[in-house]
Amino acid sequence: MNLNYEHLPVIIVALLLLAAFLEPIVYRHKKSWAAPLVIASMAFFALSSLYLMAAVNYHGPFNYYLGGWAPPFGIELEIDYLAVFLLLTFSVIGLIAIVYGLQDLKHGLKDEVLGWYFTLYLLLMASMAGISVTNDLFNMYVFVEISAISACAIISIKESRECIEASLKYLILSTLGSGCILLATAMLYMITGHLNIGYLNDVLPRVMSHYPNNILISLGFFVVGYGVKAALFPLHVWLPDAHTAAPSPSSAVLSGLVIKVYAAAFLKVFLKAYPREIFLEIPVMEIVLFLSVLAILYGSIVAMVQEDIKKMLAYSSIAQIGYVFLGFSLMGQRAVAGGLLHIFNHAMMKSMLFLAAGIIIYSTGIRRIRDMKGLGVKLPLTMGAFTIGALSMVGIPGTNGFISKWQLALGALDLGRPIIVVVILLSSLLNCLYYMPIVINAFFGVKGEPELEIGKVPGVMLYSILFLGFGIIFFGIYPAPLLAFLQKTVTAIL
Amino acid sequence: MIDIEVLSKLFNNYYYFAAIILFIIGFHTMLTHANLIKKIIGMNIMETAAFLIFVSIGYIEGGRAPILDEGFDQIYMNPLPQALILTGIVVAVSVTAYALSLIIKLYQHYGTVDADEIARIRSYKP
Amino acid sequence: MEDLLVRIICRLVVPFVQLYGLYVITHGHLSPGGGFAGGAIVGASMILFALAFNLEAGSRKLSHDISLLMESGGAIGFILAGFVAMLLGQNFLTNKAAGFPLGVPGNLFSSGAIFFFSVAIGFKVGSTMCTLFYNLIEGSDRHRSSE
Amino acid sequence: MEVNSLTAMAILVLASYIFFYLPASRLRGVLVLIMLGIIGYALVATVAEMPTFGASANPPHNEVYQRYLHQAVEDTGAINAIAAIITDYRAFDTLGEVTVLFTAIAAALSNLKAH
Repeated sequence: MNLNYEHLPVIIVALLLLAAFLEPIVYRHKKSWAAPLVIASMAFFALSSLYLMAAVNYHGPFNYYLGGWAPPFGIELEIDYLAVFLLLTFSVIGLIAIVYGLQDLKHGLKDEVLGWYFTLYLLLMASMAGISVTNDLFNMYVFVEISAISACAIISIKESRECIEASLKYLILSTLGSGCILLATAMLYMITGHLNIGYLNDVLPRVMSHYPNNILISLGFFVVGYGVKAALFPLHVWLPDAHTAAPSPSSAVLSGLVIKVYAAAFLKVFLKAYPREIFLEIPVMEIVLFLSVLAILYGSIVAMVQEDIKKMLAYSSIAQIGYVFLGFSLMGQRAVAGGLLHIFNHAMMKSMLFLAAGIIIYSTGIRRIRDMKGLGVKLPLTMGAFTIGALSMVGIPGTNGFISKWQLALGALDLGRPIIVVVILLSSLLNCLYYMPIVINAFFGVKGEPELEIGKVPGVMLYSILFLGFGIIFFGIYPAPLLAFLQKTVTAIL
Repeated sequence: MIDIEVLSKLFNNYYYFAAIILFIIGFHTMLTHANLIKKIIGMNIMETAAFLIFVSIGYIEGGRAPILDEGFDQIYMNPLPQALILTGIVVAVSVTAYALSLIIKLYQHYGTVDADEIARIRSYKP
Repeated sequence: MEDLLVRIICRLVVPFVQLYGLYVITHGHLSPGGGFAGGAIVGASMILFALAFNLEAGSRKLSHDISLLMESGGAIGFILAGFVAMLLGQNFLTNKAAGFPLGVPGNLFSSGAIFFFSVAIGFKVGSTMCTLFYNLIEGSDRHRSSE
Repeated sequence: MEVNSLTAMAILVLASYIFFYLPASRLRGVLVLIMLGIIGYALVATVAEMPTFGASANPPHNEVYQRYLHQAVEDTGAINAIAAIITDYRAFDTLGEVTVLFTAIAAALSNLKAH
């Protein structure tokens, strides 16, 4: 028996699945063990991701053959720098969100569905881990489906009719996306005979001249498929409703992680499976770039006119996913690193903002931005954390939002596209216009009408957002190790 | 523009051609019909089209089903697409089941399965 | 629906359907079929039973607790079998190299872990089919009775 | 048939935008038809270029296919090559598939019970 760290990625996925399968039985027979089980699995996920990151950083990337079958025959997991980076992001934010959620969900969900919520949450995490590590297109499709269903389900679990409607809309659109992904996979399999990403990369240049249309169509369908799921600008229509209606921990995870995992899958497919010369002939990345610029501007502008705080945050997510795609579609070293860094940073800031909004809703019941005047006195720590998040969204130096925007701007300048820098600056200005009034009103606004009833905020909820706020500042001041790691990541990809 | 060569190619690839037509039909149903059940049916048609195109990749003229009890001198179909589509079908079934459960609940809340009607009810604020 | 003929025929047919489903599950590695097809047949037999009689009779045959256990059990069995290979020093889900006895190809008890996987999948699919059916029907029934 | 699928793709992207913002009307119906027509044209042009249906020299019938047919019995002991693939060569997919079923159950039950 030799269990070394190479088994760890598959153990992560399998143990999360195992915990998810056990959860309904445990919840039915031994209710008090359900929450510790989910926390323990997520903690294991986080710790082993950390260990895996250290191991990969030290020993270099490695591959894992499931069932012992080498790539063209079996499924291969590729644990490279990108995969461990994603794993770490998902596990840490996921752990914090569920620790927070234990309190919030007891209050927001019916007792009998809480066990199912844990199950779905673990399934979502397992599928995201699977998408990060797999190196096989069809396997990725299967995991994408798991995460699509479970992401819809953690919205519809809340007892309100808006949730069902938002969830159905999300489900229909994301199934449309899955259909497109499957068709694109079929197109690639038809002309290459492989599903492994590495083999596709080898074979595609040879068949490119014989079947150009297949490649074109597959590119188009991949963009649409992953674009729908990641809420790239014109395909984002499901996002505001879904992220607004969901319970707060779900919103944090959906906005912070789930749309990012599809962006990462997009990166994997486009930069690892397709050879680079295809993008010289087919300007698909230019289109994605154009769409992401539109996304940044559109999301920021629409967020300004929202009244509901969660809806505002949701629209802001559309803008932020635009940054991620902006970085990827520029295809320069520093730009892709900036996009990846923004996945991590935005996961932290947006989860924190959603969780802070959750605390506000939990303790006061306020959802409208206008009613938040004077809230800074009542909930100083929450609003303080919110302020850190807002500053980071705007991109004030000293917060991590600044670092990723700076990287993206430098990456754009490397490739001689100063117009992108203008877009980033403009969007920061717009962010400032809608985040700052909330902060200013909360601390300096005149206390309005009748006194607010402030419920007690559970400590766990507060500590989790403070922890994230600390992370934002920490990675804003000391980003060097992360940047060095990402430098390695993009060197391996490009 | 359309020459005889292209037409004969289309005729030879009739499975793919049919799959494409199904895909367009499914897409159209999914996007234009307001009835949610019909949307789900369109979704299934679309996925079926993708399955059809995938599984017909594995077809070989004159091949047998890949049950390997007759020795290796036979021509067998490619088993990989069939195995993959088995997975795909189960995925489609799961999505359909969940979507139908959502529609049941939606019907209980709104009394209709028409998306436009639901939007109208939602925008109506007394 | 209170139709004697339907009920008698259903009582006659259901055992054979289930037997056939079990046959398809256990012969998955020898003939067309396997866990998914066989599981679907077994699940369909339960659905047929619930359609011919009524929901209560159906759920008496397969209570919620048991079906919940079967749901999870099939999937857990699958993963645990994968871990067994890992404990034997091979990769996850390894079959031959991990030392599962392959037997003589063509026999019923051959092909090592594949037989076990088929059975686990069959359990899972069968119980999933009838659980989904019962719950969807119950979900819409509850509505009708509340009106 | 020359086709610029990028136009088709761009239209696909724009199409979804329009579908969700235009109210149901005749205009929307016409726009949908036009856009699906363009997508259909691109797909049909692709079909005209695909490997011939059923030919044994097509790219998918490569060494992977040979291995699955010639060594499946030896590797896995299963006579049914499809069973060999779904439960041995690509068993991880099947684990995912079982999980999808479980997810559907969990999703449907949680939704039905929550309301």
